[in-house]
Amino acid sequence: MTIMNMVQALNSAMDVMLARDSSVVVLGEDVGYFGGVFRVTDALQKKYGAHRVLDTPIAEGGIVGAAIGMGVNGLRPVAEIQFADYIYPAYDQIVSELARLRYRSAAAFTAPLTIRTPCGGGIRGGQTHSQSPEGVFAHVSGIKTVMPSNPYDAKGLLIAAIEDDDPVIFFEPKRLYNGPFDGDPERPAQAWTNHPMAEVPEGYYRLEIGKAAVARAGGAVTMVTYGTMVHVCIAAAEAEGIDAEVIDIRSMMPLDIDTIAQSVEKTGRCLIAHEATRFAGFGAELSASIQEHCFWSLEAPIARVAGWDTPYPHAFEWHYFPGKQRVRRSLRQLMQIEG
Amino acid sequence: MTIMNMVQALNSAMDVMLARDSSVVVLGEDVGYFGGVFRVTDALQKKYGAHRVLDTPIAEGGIVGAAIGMGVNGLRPVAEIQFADYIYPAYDQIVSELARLRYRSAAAFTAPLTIRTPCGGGIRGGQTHSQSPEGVFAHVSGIKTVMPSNPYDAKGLLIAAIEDDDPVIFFEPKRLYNGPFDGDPERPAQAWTNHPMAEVPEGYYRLEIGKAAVARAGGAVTMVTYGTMVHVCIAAAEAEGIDAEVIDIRSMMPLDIDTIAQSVEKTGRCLIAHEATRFAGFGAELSASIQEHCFWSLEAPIARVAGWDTPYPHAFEWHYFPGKQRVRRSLRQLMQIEG
Amino acid sequence: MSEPKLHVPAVPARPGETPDFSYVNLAPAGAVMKPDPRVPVAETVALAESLIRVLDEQGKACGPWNPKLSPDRLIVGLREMLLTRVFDDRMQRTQRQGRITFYIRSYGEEAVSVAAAAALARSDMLFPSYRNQGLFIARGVSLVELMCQLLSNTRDMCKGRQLPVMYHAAEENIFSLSGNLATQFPQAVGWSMAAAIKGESRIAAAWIGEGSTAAADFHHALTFAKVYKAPVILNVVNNQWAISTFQGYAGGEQRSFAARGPGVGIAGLRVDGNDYLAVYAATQWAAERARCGEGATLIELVTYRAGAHSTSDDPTRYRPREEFAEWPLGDPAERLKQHLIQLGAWSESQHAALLAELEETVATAWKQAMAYGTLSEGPKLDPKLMFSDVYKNMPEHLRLQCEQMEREA
Amino acid sequence: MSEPKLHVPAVPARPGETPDFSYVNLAPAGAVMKPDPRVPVAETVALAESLIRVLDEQGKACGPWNPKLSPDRLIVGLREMLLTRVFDDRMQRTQRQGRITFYIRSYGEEAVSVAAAAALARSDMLFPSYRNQGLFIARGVSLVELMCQLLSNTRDMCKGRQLPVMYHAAEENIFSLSGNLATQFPQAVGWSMAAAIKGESRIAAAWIGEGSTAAADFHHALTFAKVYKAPVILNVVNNQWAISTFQGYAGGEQRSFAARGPGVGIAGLRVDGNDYLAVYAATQWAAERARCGEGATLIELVTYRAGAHSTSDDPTRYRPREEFAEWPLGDPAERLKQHLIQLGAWSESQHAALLAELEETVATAWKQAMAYGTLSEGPKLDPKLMFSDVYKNMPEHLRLQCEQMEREA
Ligand SMILES: Cc1ncc(C[n+]2csc(CCOP(=O)(O)OP(=O)(O)O)c2C)c(N)n1
Ligand SMILES: Cc1ncc(C[n+]2csc(CCOP(=O)(O)OP(=O)(O)O)c2C)c(N)n1
Ligand SMILES: [Mg+2]
Ligand SMILES: [Mg+2]
Repeated sequence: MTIMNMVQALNSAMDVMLARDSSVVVLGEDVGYFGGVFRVTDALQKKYGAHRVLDTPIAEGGIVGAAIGMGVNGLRPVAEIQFADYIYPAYDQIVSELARLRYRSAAAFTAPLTIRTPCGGGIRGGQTHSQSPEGVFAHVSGIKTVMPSNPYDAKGLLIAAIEDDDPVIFFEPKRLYNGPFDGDPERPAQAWTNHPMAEVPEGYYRLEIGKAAVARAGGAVTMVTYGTMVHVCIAAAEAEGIDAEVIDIRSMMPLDIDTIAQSVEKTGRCLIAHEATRFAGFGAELSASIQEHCFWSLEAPIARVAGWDTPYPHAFEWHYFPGKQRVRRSLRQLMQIEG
Repeated sequence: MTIMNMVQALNSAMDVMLARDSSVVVLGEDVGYFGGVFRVTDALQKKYGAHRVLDTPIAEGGIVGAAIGMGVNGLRPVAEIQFADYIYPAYDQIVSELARLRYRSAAAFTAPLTIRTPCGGGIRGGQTHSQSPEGVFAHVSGIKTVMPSNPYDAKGLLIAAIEDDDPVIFFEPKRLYNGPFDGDPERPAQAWTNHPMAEVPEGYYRLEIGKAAVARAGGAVTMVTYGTMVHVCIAAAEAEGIDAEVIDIRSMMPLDIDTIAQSVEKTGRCLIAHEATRFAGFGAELSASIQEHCFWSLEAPIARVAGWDTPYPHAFEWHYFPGKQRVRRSLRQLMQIEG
Repeated sequence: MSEPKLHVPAVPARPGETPDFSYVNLAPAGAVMKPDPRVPVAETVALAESLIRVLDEQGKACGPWNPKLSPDRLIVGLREMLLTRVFDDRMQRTQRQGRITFYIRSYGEEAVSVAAAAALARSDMLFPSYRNQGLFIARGVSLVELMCQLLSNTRDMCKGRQLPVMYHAAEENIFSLSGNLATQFPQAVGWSMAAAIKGESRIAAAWIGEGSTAAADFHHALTFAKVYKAPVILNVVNNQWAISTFQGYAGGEQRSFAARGPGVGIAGLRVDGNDYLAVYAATQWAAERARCGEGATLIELVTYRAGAHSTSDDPTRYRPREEFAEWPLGDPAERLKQHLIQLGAWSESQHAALLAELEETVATAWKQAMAYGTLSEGPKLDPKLMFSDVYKNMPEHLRLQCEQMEREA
Repeated sequence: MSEPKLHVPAVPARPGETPDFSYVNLAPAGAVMKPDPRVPVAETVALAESLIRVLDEQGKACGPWNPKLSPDRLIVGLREMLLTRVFDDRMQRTQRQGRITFYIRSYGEEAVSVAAAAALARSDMLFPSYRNQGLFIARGVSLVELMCQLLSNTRDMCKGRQLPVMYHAAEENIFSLSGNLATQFPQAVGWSMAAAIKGESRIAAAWIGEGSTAAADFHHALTFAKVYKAPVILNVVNNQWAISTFQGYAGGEQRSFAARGPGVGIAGLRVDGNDYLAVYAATQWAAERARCGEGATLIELVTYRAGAHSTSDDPTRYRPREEFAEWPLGDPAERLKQHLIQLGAWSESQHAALLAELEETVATAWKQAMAYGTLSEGPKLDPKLMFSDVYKNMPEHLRLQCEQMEREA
């Protein structure tokens, strides 16, 4: 076990897989010689060569299109999209091709891609470096969508994604790259150093995609969340002194509704939190599903805390971000409702 | 008043606007000389010339990108995307540019585009000519999303969309182009001829975008839906003899939650229906919002009827389509739950 | 407002007008030089603007691009073109009769697929468009198999999920067709990059229509092919029309599509697409170039879409009926036939006999295919197939949806 | 597996290695002919491959592309270049001090923007990239206004919504910057199509980096520009690098970017981007071509990104420190200065005085801008601005969210 931050854990996952499986290739803008603008692919080209760790032209649609062809020809490409905000030029290749290939060809052809991309705000990136577009991928059948919240999960899930024969869109909350973040921008930035989930095995291990984690056990209310908001929810619950169970779903699709429903049936209350804009975001699916599964147990309406329905503004980042205060307030309101 | 089918009503809306406003231009693949593969732009080029009704190259991203520039330069472009399944290559220009331009420039620049596109199944189009992607647009702040269910609304809403200074994605359920469809594929195809909403004024009128319509009044249950499913829901309610109120939301964003909530508060039960895949579809937002607004009135869990979470298969079109039988069954189950 | 001056591409003739193909830049057969396949890109500039032709007006093969194929090989080529055509005609009729829901013919463009398939190795991977049925036929995919796809019946290779004509043939190294234009172009490039990464000498070839060159994926393919010198052949089938839209709307006015190749730094060839020998030779040249590490070639195949876009289309609404008769590059099957006759290796009566045999072959196959069911008459595919292959293993929510469907059936 | 043979573009020099610009195809100043702006595209092929230069090594202007500008005009140009540079340097320092969150300099590329702005009409619409601050400066947008955007303060033209440098200037006809690369390219084409539809003689000009030519929108722009002969100038600023990625990864190996123009059928010019006179002349030529209905021109401006990509970047990780010193096209400001001195219209002391004056101007503006607040110190923008301009009228759900935010504040 070593202490790794999320960047190191992700790097280690690719390192392990490049070494184990000669069909794994890594590609993307600036990922090769330079090691990526967030350094997630640092040193991999040097170690595995320019034919396995490829710098690419700046064409997200081309990266995914070419990677699909590579996947069809027996490789396991791990493509980086430099920012999730720049994944849209690849949306057609992802939705119309990657997600459909197995189905339309009755499994005669498949492309086991992993598409990694940093998402989320909290780094003053403004409206084009802060988005969380998981919702517009979760709706697309044929792909899986994953978002880890800590180094241990990040490595185990990325290895699982690379080994998965289905395509996986792997969202990396960039605010967590260097440390956990409890949603309070006034506090000094934290490092992963003392976080239990930063103890990461150096070698190979994998986590099952589609299993939620109970990030904090509790009995009074269920908080369903993922990514950066896992830390914010825990911090909010603790600040409020509320015995909340925080569930880190880790993947949107497959969704581990059983773990969620069990908790909500136990607590009778539920708060959903994500950073993406609220309207028609993934929280809507969570809310709808939970309501369908746990209607008779609910003692209060399911609450959603999310980014406002605006672009992510540079100057008002902390007004936009659903931070500790906003979650606390919502949690308090939820607990005050008489069931 | 004339009897128009939906194709004629949409054509008439563009005709009226091309005549009234010299800044209106129409563009898209095959829309000019030929009048569009569904003939929605028939005869417009002949009437208004090749500089106002433009055939374009086959590049959806280019069509939207160029149309944004036209909009910035004072025109009101109405762009056709030949099938909603082919809108994804334009996703980046829509999400990153069209939806953000006003915001990012603090209204110094705007582009009042209307993007029309036929959606939905029921015409044996298979997995690439049948999709309903409204969900992945409704999530994007900065654009409006509309889907009419009949000729009268189609014309009034399309005129409103063209006049709207915000960008509007205008989905046209292609199964309704020539007639209403109650979801029973065994019955002979219907024409619009005797439908009250096929009486359409020849001249200018507009409907407000963001107001739901009560397509059928009732007191026992609220069915919230849009597009083709409006007709299916009415037919299902009638076949079951249930006093259902059917609400045609007509636009996803803005969403007329007040009209919906009023109805659900009255009936205590709610069924949501759409043709798009269920998981993280727009029905999830409807369910989540309704639950937030009407929790204390709900006597049973909100039900969702939708396309399965698979691509839209050619051979199993009628197994996929959430037709009359599936809606009836779900409605029956909903009514049987003791509140 | 003053007079608008936006340029809109001229369409040579609309219904009722006289066909006019003066815009097509022609060259006599044999006129174009044939450089070594290893030449620098710049030396292909002229080839991308001229027109590589082998068969002259009299059906004689001439010039340096003559691939000098044996008459036996040519007869196989003729047979494959005609089989494609007979198959197309028959399928079109079945569509009119309501047996299949949709069909797309390749009438007039058969050489483009059939000759290319002949020039490539069986292990090379093909990424077709919906108008390349000739590739499937030339690679020997059984007609029954193709027909079962068209019928969405119990033997449908796509298990009922795809529109007719959206075939694939993994064993014959032909990729799965997509309804979305041009998406296969960067995929083919990526496939060929993987071959190079693995150190294999297999190459890829892809086809799109000239209208589809406007799509983003055309650009992605060219860029990636150029940057990595990918061993791929990128074919643009310029059949003059994209549904109702004339090739000028894809940028074809006064500019060849092949010129896009040298424009980005890959080799370009403009080829008479209705000349079996020229298509064969150009493909062979490009394949050799790719295999020896010199990278991609963009081949424009100049041809004419003799039929409607698809069974949903009526071309008399937007172009003169007589266009195909006036098309300066003729009919590919007719031209190869004349060549064989001129060589003394073929006769009208052999031709007639062949056609009769092919009609029979297709009819027999059709009977067999129909026995496996049609979309409306049993035996039918199990609708539960709708839920498999979305993922490798069916996720829980799909299993539940599948159960729900069964309960409700 | 045998030896992999995928080609990957060669990068001339990495840190620790000797800079090597032998790959840059040079041409002596004055060597390239200047045709009439109405020539057919084919006659620009040579121009797209050569290098249009006016200023020679001695700072003399020569050849047919010499725009023969008055010394006064040139001094204005020099001033604008230097102001851009002084502004950039100062803003970079403020970023290092934490006053602004992010900055992008145009160091070494100032001529590209400033000379183009000079050659265009004020009514022409400009679609910049993030490295074209020179356009704003040349069009006279006040430094204070630009600084307030960088500070996201109470006078921020973007109302706090955009990252620093994402300016716009509607009154000065400069479009709003986007973080997404290349998206402005088809928009500029569409804007110019609208001008043509309306019968106006205004044209549009757009800029992207060479790395961004790989983006789909580059292709969309070229296709639409070609098809409709759009009155637009499409500029590709080839500064050799895209963050850490060398221009070869965008397809620049042994092929100019300007050649993409003739490749698709629009005019192409390859221009010394560090030569104020050449950039001016090329822009003027392309503008004339556009205005007389001959359509678009693709201009490649060959230059060098002398600084880091942005304040988030450290170029010493991926390229030799000494590259700029070895760059064969020198420094644009230095070269114009030498030319003016050589003309007898300028002196070292005037130059020093000008620099001092510009430092002063920038410092004064900065003080003024700071008075309107910074991101961290008041006065501050009202966070409620977050909710306006998403739509023209605030929809109900945003009104409620805005209220909620206020309640919780
Ligand atoms: C992305 C996308 N946009 C639009 C369509 C609709 N469409 C189908 S075929 C076609 C015309 C294609 O023309 P071309 O590429 O020239 O091929 P051809 O049909 O002539 O073989 C169009 C516009 C589509 N299938 N995909
Ligand atoms: C669509 C998209 N993909 C990726 C990025 C991230 N990115 C920002 S700048 C840049 C490099 C651009 O290089 P170039 O076009 O050469 O312009 P230069 O910075 O050299 O002026 C990249 C990859 C982006 N902004 N947008
Ligand atoms: Mg075509
Ligand atoms: Mg650059």
